[in-house]
Amino acid sequence: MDTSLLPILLGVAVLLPLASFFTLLMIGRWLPQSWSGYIATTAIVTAGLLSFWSLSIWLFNHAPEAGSHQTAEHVASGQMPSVHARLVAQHDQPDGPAPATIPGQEPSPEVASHSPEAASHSPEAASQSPEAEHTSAEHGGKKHAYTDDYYLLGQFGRLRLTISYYIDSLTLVMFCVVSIIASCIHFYSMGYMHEEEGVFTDPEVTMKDGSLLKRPGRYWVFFMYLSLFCFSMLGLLLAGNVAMVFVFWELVGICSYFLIGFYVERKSASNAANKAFIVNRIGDFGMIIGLMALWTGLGTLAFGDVDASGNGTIEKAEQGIFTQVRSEESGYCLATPIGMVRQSARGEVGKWARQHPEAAVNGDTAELDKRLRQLQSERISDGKTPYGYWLLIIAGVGIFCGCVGKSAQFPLHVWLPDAMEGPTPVSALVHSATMVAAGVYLVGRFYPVFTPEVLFVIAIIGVFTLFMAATIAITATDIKRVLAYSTISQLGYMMMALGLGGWLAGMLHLVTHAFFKSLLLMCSGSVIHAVHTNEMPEMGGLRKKMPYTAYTMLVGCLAISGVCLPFLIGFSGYYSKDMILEQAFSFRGANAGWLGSLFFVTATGGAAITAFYMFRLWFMTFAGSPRNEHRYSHAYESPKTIYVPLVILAVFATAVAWHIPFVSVSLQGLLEQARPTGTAATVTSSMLGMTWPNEHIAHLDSQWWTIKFPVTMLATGTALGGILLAAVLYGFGVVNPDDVRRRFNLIYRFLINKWWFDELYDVLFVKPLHQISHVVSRIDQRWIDGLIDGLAWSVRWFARTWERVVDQGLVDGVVNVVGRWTYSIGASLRVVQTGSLRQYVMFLAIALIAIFLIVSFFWSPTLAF
Amino acid sequence: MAEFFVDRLSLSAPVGYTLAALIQCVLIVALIGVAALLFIWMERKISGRIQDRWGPNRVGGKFGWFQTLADGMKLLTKEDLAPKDAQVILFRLAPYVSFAASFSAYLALPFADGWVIAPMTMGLFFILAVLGLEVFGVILGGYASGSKWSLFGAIRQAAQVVSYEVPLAMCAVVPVFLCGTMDLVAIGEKQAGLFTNWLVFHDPFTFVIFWVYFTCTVASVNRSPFDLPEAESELVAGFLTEYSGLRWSFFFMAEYSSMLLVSGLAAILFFGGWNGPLPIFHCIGWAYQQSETTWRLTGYLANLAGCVNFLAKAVLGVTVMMWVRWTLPRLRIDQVITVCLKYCVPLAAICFVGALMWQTLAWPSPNDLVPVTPAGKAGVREQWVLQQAKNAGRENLVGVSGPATDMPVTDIVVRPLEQEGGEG
Amino acid sequence: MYLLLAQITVAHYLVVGAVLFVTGVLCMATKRNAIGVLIGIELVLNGANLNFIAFGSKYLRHDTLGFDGQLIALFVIVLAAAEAAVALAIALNFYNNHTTIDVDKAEDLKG
Amino acid sequence: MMLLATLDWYSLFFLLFALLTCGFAVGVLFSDNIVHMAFYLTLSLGSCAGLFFLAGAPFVGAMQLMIYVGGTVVLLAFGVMLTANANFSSLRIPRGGWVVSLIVGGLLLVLLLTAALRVESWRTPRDEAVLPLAEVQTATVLGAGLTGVRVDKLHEDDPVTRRGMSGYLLPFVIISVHLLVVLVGAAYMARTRIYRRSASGNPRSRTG
Repeated sequence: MDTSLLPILLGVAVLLPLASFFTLLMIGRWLPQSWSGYIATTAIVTAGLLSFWSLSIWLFNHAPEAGSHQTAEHVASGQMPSVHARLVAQHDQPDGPAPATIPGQEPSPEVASHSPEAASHSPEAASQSPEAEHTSAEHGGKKHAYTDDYYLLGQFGRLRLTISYYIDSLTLVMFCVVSIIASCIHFYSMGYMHEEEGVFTDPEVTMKDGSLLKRPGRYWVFFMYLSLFCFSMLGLLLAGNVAMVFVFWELVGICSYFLIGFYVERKSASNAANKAFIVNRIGDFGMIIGLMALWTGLGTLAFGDVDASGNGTIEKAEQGIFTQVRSEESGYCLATPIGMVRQSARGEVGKWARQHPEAAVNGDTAELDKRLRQLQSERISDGKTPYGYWLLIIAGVGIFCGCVGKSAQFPLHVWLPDAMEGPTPVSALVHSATMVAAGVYLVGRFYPVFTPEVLFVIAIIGVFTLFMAATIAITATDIKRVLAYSTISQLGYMMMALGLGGWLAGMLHLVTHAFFKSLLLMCSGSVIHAVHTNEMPEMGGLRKKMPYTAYTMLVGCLAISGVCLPFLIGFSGYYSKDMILEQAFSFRGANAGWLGSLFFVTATGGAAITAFYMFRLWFMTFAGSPRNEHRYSHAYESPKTIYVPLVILAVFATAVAWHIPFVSVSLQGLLEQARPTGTAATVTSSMLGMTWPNEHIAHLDSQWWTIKFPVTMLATGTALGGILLAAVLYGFGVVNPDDVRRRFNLIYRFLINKWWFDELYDVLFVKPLHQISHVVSRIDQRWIDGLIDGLAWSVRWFARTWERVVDQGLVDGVVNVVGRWTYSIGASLRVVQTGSLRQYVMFLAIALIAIFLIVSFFWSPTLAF
Repeated sequence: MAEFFVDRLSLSAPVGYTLAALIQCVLIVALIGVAALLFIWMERKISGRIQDRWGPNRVGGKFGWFQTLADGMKLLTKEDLAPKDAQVILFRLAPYVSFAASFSAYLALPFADGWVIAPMTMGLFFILAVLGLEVFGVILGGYASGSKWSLFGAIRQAAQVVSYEVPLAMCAVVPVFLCGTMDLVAIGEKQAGLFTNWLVFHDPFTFVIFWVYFTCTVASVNRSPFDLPEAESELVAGFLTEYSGLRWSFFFMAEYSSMLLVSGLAAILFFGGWNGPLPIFHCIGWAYQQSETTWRLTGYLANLAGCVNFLAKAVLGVTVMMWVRWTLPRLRIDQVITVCLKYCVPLAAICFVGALMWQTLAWPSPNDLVPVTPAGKAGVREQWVLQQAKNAGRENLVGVSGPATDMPVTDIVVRPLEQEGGEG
Repeated sequence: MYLLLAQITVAHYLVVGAVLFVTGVLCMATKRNAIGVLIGIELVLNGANLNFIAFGSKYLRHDTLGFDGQLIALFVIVLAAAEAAVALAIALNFYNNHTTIDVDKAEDLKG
Repeated sequence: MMLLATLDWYSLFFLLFALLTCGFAVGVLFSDNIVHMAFYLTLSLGSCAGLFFLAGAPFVGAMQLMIYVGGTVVLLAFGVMLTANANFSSLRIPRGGWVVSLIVGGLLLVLLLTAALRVESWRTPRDEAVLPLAEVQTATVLGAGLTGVRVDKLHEDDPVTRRGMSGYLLPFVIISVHLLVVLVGAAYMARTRIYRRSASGNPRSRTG
């Protein structure tokens, strides 16, 4: 069980779906339809097994040690390990070896006030150098991430394009999550897509003659795309450099395009696919800008330090992004990398080059770097933004732009609800494990690069998204759209958590959400499969007909609502949501004022709304009496291939965040291992005048009464309140929902029209674009075409004249003369060509004799005689 | 034999050689003649037994011994006719061409260790080449007969033989490279020892390739089920239609002698030649050792036994051919060509590569299980490169990884020659 | 009788080769049958082959071509076989098109 | 007896084979019947193979027998049989052609014989006794030569020659591919569809 196996295992796990994709691409058309399902499923299940194998290897080598989150919660305060304290204390030291290299970072009184216990532990911690702290933070000196190149594609100057990997516990957890969910979805799809196996009649597409469209089933195409999707996502997780990330990022995008537009004959589906793709392109444009900013400033694409020389020493040029941004000498605090500084302080560089021409010629930049550092610290002490800091912000915001697109954050969230046009398994995959998860994952991955200002942007976007989407979900009646908006809202939660400094909270929610959201979507798929409609008002009472679906979905609803026995046990959502709320609360404590409170208040309200609309969904679908008898009578429990994955996912949705008793292994502990070095620290932005509290603060035992207890109680209360409200309105019919709707008609209109986002975009972007295009097209037709026609006419005139004079007169004359000569010569020579073989042989023999005689007599007589 | 006359009896060289040639000619003609008589009788008896009847049982006592002789008398007394349209010279010449080709192939066929008329380093190649000439007689005869049946038969014969020469040669090459020589005596010598040392048991591929070889030889000597050129039910008698009497019997002699020849060749290439399944004569020390040239009585006796052994194997092969003839139906001409091009050639090619691989990778053969064998493993013992290097005084040209005496070619590594530049 | 007693040299072989060569050339020149022409070519090639063998034989000279002669002869034989196959295919095609095999009739491309 | 004792057997066989070779070659030349020509050619080539044996090239000789006599001539016979129609006699060339051909041929022969006999070293025999035939071992050397290893040149001082630069691997491979292509091509040509002018005057009618 060597960790050197990891890249091989995971590499194979990534390639298996690709192999399946190629197999289906090449021969899928001719295989029996059911085989394609088996091939793809085998590939992803095997990938899943390999992922678990890798995870076990990881656990074997990196047992989560005391000091990570869950132990901090449960260990008595007297035995509390000093990691938290040290982490806090280290940034409390104004005169440490690396003083305040973060721009504007000053010793923050809030931090001190939040950690009195930490202060009591600080004497021994203070004496430790950052290196010592670092090694202990890196879990007993073991590497917390493995990164290397599989293959060097090419080296172009400084640019090294490689196929590389970056493996830490986050990668492994995500691998397992993606492969479990994808495996379940593959199984599910084998049942769900069985109509595609023969000739498929599309009920939503009517031909010109009024009949329904009939086409050959695309069962194998579906599985082919699924495989490619899994490959892209797994590749994105494994990617060890930015270039690979971008490639897989786009692959994920194109796969979602294919799958959303799977029913390509439906106008709505192809529109939705286009929409998803175009909206994502907008985000990706920002991402390219961010990546280019990173590349310009850092000169490398790799995440971690790649040992390019292969001899164990890390060359300076090959320091990864993370190392450069949070270098060892800056105490793993975010510091503007020297490359970015040099990039933006061009005036200073030029001045230096004029002063030191010989060093500039030799490319000896050590001196220059020293000078730049000096300048930077001068600017910091002046309270100015240091050189290159804006470049860092641009990089962060740019990358986040990509994530906004992929993770459907405001303002690019509009594609996700429409993406429900794809088959339900695809929705489940897109919403839980692959597409949208990619955005959050990337934010988590690039977390060390984000400056506080970027984090603020992320938090604002996240909080707005979570609220907006949650409100829209209240009124939606399409079962899948409710879930779509729920997804957007939950993604908003994650983004907000990340933006508020809750890295672990965000990542944990990503994982738990993946499970319960895939569960919910697949349950809804099962319902749709049974009743053949998406509209909840036509359902009701299905609990009796399809118990498996109903109760697994109930589990999903409970999980997403974060239902729990407070402090004892709960569904997975409880842990992650609580952690997010705690961080928000902690943030509120660190930042006074409405902005500080906004996040917590909105998030808590969002939690209530979430609980409400989820149970609204469940009650409308499963409880009460059937509203449409026809559909009810035709409903039936889905086949085993559909509900068995549901049960599996329900188990995961319940228990994935539990702390396994007697073993120090838990999801939180695992994820904590992957925390980027130096991010568990309190940071302050002077630009915004805000403080981001250390995530560990929220979980200190000392803060139990001030943070943990109130937040948990409040969250539980809001969740129960939401559930209760849903029960009152839809479950027991105490209050008629229609009355409520009439009373709040304006808000209802606002919400049912999804905040008029689509219309807004239409007015803001689409309509003006059409106008501009119209004008441009007129200019094109009138002026440019006229000009070109005129040019063409004059060229034609010139060509005609030229042809008459030069071509016909001069050139043709010469060619004709030559041709005539050739003809006459050929005509006189044709006599020789008698066509008689025997004559030719005689010619040959005579020529031989003649040559011999001529040579011997006239040239060199000694040759012959 | 010539050496015997010249050295022992001190005859002058020309006389000795002439005498030896005469004696050998007589021996071979006698052998073929007697063999043909025997085989025709055998054919009749075997066909009879297969068809559930007695076969010849009147002439010459209980077993019909004299049936063939009686037939021979009949053939001799038949009128020697040539059709009006025939090209008389070629028509009369053709049987002799066939017969001579088949006959001269015996030049290189060893009957025992060293008992070969003309010891040749490329005996196998010679036999294959000369055997290929036999078809020429058939073609000539078929063409010169001036009969369309004969012409068809001749064309079929030509197509068939030319096709089957390809897989035949591919099969015959396998023992050649396994032993590293085309000298049939050497090939036979190298299979001395237990029967496990016979090349047919060397590896699975040689086992398969023997059957391919057998099929091809059956086809190349026009035996049923490949007897298209003389298919009596469709072509009257094929190229034999216009022949009668002695000339007809010459063709038949050629056929039977070819059968014996290819069976003998099979025995040498695959079944250990004159070596019995148990190396009795090697154990008691009678048999000639490798490269031993002196004449001794015990060696002579061992060779005599080997000769009997060899003939028994060859006759067994002929018997199998007869058995096949009277068992299987005749193929169509397209089937004949299909069998050759679609089955025999690919199979031979695969087995060729397979056997080559087996030898090169030194995978085990049954003979490795035998604890002690007098002649050792039948392997590549050709050390030409080594010997030449030694002769040239450049032993270090060739890297030797092991004792230089008995070493497979695969272990020879010819190193780049610049490295020993100081020596030149 | 002189020839019988003399030792054979390269020149003897060369004479035989020359005869074969000239016969082949004449065969090509005098046969109207395409296959006759082909036979002439075979004779010419054989004459050349004989020369190569003679120059490579160590019985005849000290200073020989060595095995190069034999190797070249092998190549010639193989190429001749290939050439014969192609030429025969051409001849058969010609016969199929013109119902004759007379090379004098093959003058479709006459100038 | 005297004659027998002094007789050089090598010379005797050489003369025998040379006479056969030349005689049958002339037979080919003067024969009108194409089948006879093929038959004579066989005998001539067979005798020539005998000359090869005599010259210490038994492998080439056997190759000659196998390929020429066993293959090419059978092929020729095929051609003869497939293209045979009754009146070969009409394919005679005029007497004038014969005369010219013989004159030119005679000149050529004179030329070649002159060239062959002019060089002194070609006429001087090897001084040692003729090596016994049994010692001749050529197949391995030729095979090694074809695969690029010149075991017969190991004694040479020039390293380029020794290293096998003088081997024939590349020509061997080229010729193998060539042979394959030729066989495929020949098979293809022999069975291409043929357009024959039909009696109805439609030149494009397909007769297969």
